[in-house]
Amino acid sequence: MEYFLQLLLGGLTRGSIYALIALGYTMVYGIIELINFAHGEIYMIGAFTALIMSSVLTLYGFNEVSIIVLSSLIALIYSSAYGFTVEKIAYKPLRGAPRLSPLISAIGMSIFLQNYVLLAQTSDFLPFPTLIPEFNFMKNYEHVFGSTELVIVVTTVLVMILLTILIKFTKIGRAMRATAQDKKMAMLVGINVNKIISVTFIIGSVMAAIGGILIASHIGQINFYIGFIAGIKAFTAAVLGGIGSIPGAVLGGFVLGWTESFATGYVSSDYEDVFAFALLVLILIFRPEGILGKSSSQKV
Amino acid sequence: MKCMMNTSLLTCILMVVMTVTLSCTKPESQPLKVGVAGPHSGDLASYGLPSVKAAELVINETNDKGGILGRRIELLIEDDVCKPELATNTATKLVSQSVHIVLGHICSGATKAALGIYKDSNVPVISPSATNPDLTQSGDYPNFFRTIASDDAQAKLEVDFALDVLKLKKIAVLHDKGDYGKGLAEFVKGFIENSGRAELVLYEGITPGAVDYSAVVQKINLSGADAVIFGGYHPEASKIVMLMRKKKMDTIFISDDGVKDITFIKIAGEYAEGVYATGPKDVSMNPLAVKANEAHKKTYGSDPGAFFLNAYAAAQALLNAIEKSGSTDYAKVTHALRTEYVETPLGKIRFDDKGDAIGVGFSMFQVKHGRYVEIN
Amino acid sequence: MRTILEINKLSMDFGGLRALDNFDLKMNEGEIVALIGPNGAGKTTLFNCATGIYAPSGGDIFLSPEPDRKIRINSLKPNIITGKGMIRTFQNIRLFPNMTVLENVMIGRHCRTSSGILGAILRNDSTRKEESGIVDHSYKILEKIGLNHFVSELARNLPYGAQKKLEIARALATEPFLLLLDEPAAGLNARETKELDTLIAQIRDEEKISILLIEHDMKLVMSISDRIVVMDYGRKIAEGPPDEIRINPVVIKAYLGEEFVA
Amino acid sequence: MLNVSEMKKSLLVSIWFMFLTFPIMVIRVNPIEKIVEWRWGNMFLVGIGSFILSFIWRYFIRQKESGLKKVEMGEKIIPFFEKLRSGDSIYLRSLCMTLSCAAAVFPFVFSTYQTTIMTTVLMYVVLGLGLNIVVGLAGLLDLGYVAFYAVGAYSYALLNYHFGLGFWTVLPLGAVLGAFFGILLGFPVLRLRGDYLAIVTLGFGEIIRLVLENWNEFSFGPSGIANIPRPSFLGIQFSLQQATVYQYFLTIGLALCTIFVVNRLQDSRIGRAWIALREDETACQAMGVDKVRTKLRAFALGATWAGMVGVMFAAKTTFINPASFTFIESALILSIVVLGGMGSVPGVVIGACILILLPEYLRAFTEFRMLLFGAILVLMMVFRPQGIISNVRRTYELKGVPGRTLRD
Repeated sequence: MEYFLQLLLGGLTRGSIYALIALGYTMVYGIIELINFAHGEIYMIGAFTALIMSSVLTLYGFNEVSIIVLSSLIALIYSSAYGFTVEKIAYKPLRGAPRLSPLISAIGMSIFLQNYVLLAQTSDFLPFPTLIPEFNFMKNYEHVFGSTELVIVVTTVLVMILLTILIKFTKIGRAMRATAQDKKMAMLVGINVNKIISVTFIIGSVMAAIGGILIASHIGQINFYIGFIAGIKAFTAAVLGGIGSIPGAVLGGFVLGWTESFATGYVSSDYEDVFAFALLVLILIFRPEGILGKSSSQKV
Repeated sequence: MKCMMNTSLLTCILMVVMTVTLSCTKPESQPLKVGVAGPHSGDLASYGLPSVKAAELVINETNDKGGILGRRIELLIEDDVCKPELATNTATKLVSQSVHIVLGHICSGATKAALGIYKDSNVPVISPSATNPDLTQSGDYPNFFRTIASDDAQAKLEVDFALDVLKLKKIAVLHDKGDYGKGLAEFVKGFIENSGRAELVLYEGITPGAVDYSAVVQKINLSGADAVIFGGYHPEASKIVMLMRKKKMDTIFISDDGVKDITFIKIAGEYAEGVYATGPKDVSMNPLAVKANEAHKKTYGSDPGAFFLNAYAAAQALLNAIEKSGSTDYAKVTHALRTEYVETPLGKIRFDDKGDAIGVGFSMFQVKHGRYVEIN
Repeated sequence: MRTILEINKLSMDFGGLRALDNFDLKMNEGEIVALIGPNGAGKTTLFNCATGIYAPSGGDIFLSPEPDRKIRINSLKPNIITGKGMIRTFQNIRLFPNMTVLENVMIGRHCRTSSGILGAILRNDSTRKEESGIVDHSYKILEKIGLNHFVSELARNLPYGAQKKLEIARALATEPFLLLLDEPAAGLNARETKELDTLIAQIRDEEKISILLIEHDMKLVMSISDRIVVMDYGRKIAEGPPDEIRINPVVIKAYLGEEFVA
Repeated sequence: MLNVSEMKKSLLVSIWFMFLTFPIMVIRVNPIEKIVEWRWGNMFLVGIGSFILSFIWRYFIRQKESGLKKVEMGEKIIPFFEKLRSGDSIYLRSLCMTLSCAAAVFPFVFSTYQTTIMTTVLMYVVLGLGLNIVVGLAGLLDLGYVAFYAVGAYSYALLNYHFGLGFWTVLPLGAVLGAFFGILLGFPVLRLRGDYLAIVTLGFGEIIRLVLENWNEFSFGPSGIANIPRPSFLGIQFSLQQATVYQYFLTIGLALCTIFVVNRLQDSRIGRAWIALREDETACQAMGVDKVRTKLRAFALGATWAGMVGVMFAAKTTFINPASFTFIESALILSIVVLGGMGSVPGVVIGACILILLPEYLRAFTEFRMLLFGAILVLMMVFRPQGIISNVRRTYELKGVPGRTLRD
């Protein structure tokens, strides 16, 4: 039973990270129907910026709290700046182009950003400081579910709630929904579609950076390649949950995290990814729109 | 039809021209070409770039002294991204540039793919890091040498240590599904099962780069293993060790040369304490190793990376063999590699008939107070 | 006069919405029937059910390509139904925009031809013959419809009216005995509508193809149809020759509201 | 051009990029040694670079938007190939002659290395053309194409290892197995559309690779299979150089065969059905095209080529392991198709040349090669999203019909 619980909570932690990155995928996809392959790289850049900033601040003798706050904040700012710029360079000029073009552009962007960080920084793994403060939490069960894991899960849930509020109840959220439904109509009713798309990328990037910082401090090291694998997994999660749906992305993340966790725990970690992808294939075959996705009946 | 005629005529002429140019003997004063191949970009670049630096250091030093056999040495650096298909291109390119000897490749898979090409062109190859046993033991590649112990030797050392010294009864074996890690783990598994003295409670591969390993760590915990033997590299090793310690598990962690890297200790910090890893015998007292490390620091401003000393030794062995044999002739050079000892940062080495280095000792290390300490 | 299409108690639900409600319809050979009704009455849904794009929730659809043969086509795949000889056009033009006009029509020949992969690669005699047959047949249809000067133009570059015609040409290439037209006159100017009027009559008279059309242009409907079926809220509310329908109070009510009924 | 507002814009861009690249480009930390290195020079370079580049960028964007589309490539190549397509015999014959002569003498003029590279390019041409059937013609976004490639490679390696089957025996077998797996994948994903299809095919590709990696008893796991024999010719064993030349001609043969077949397919009844399916699935089905069969045919035919090239690949490298069949490989092949121009055969050929030769010749800038590769993909898509050569539809010979070559 304890073992089951451990796997369950472990899967939850892992799923939270997928969910945070998947939110970015799902939002971007919802608005411009693009698989933003460079999203994983934004996550990586977020983590890198946090690492660089915390190292610099440590060197200049800032105290622990201000290091955590400042470096996270700067990382969020920078990753959203990157998300914004990537959209302006690689996707905006491609509105209305054949469908696959932005996808190739995104793959190109992803390769570019990886190598940019590789060249400007290093190919080595770097130790990442513990930016998540550790505290006493269920002392006797720490081996099951530690404070770091708690922070990760709670942050994810909070972020999802905030995002849902933002999208459901604010003006900008309404504009986003309108743009997702019909860009032309949105433009006609006076929504600045370009601005909305930029905002979407910025919000998505912030999520990715939060995910990046959390996972990097959980795992304790990063290199330039972490974004790619996490990106693919997160995209899988987004599709699993129903792409375009915010709770779907979170649920998809959790389901994927659990699948991997239980596959490892009860079968073998050799086939962890096989299980993850097989689940995806099965879900899409029997429920092509994903778990929470809305089935779009085609208009004829 | 006319086109065909033209083509074949043209072909004939070109072939004649080619033969003439190719058969022109090159003057001896031409530089000696040393190829360095390995991953210099992509996710495995950090294993390939140190070798380039090692080669540069050794060759610059030799060139400063006036070269070898009166010839300067030229480096041909080629990237193979550790991919077999690119490695064959790399090898063909080097061969086309009539390279004399090659330092590389880094990954066993890429090395295997490239070796056939070098073999057909009579180019000796020394790898600082390709550990797959087949490379030497299959006898398929007489032109291959290496300055690193093969997987089975390392695996034997790990298992013997676990069984004889630590007297463990339950062992979990993990690997990173890679060429190196899984190859090693397979041997470890085989040795444990053959010994009959310990129980293999878990044998699994983990996915490198995955965001979390807690499930597999829980599984180790559940299996009740006394120790984990891990085949793979330090990034995954440090993640697993850190997770195990955070989960308050004191399972012994034994790993390989890929983990016996100072970066492992730097990243895992306090959690690294007590971890065992096999590696080349402690050479930190070896004046040549000290010199090589210092030269790296002076030239590149940082500590050397993975397989630096192996590559350094390989470069020295190559140059030594050419110098001692007095030529670049394939037979003479390989003979010299097999017979002539050379002083390297790894000790005094030569190669056996199969191509494995003699004199590169392997021993077990343990992390104590933030340092790898050799266990005797 | 034999029945070629028989729809019995057809129902279609979308979630809670009932788009078709026990709808009955019969079509006779050589007839032109118009289907009219306010927006959202379920006309296009009927087409979609009949041509296999939607699977109806209840009821039956029978098609009778020749005497003494009656096939139940509920939930058959669209391509099978086309193969049986019923074809439709689309309300919002659905051509293949990046194919030439000729190629668009040639797609219509797909279900009447059979050469496979090997034939395509080897391009043997029978394939070549079939190919040239497809080209010739398609070109003849374009000539008849009056699009022959556009053959090599990409479909997306055609003017709107020509695109509408091309849809009909493409449908005709499948050699149907029953043609369903979904608002063929929508967006056409008076002259084009006039041409369409002639064209529809021509298709019926020369090709012996029966036609069921959805249309809002009452002038067109009244002039060409033999019979009019009026739909509202997924049900049939009236049926009869044009002159009867014109004065039917139920129809006027459905269209114009209560107060206009005299 | 160089007025104040333009300068101001560029200045803003340059400031933005200096800000953007600040942490990554300027600061380098070594958290292990606790050293922070400040590289202010980089900031200066980024500033200058982005200032200049922003002018060029805006210039090209304006060019593109003003509808002139005077991107050099397009202007030169399209009319040329149109002439080819419309069967202008002088162009066609002279081009074919030059190309075939060049191809025939290539291995004798250039080094073995160049020949190997050309062989690689040709293999990617075939892969690109195969994927072109699925993506370019049928419009099914397949991100797991490399799986079929792996199937081909492993079928040669394993059949040779276990049963000693030769290259020529396995080549058709590889094709059949490729097609079989194509159908196997095709069946479950038929219902999916667009991006769902993309992610499932991606998953399928990964599953194949992971199985090869983990199932040691079957595939020898990550250590791969070595000593795969090169293709023989009537039992003659070649030297490395001869084998390279031989393989080069084999690959040319395969590539020509592929071009021939793909050309014929796309101008056939089936090819038209694929394109129609891509253009409008619903309408296509309503016009009597069997969607399931058409899609399966596309998957199977696409996979067939991948299977054959897989066999060739295994014979060329003589060693294979799962590391050669990663997602990036699929992305590369897809990029070839899209870069060249979807659905266009000459486009795919040129796309393969660029994407394979570029990184190979950019070796001089080893470190920057992947960076440039990424950048080129983005720039290419931004400035010419329809690919280098946009697909031109075939026009048909019609007896006595004037003006039959009207086109946009």
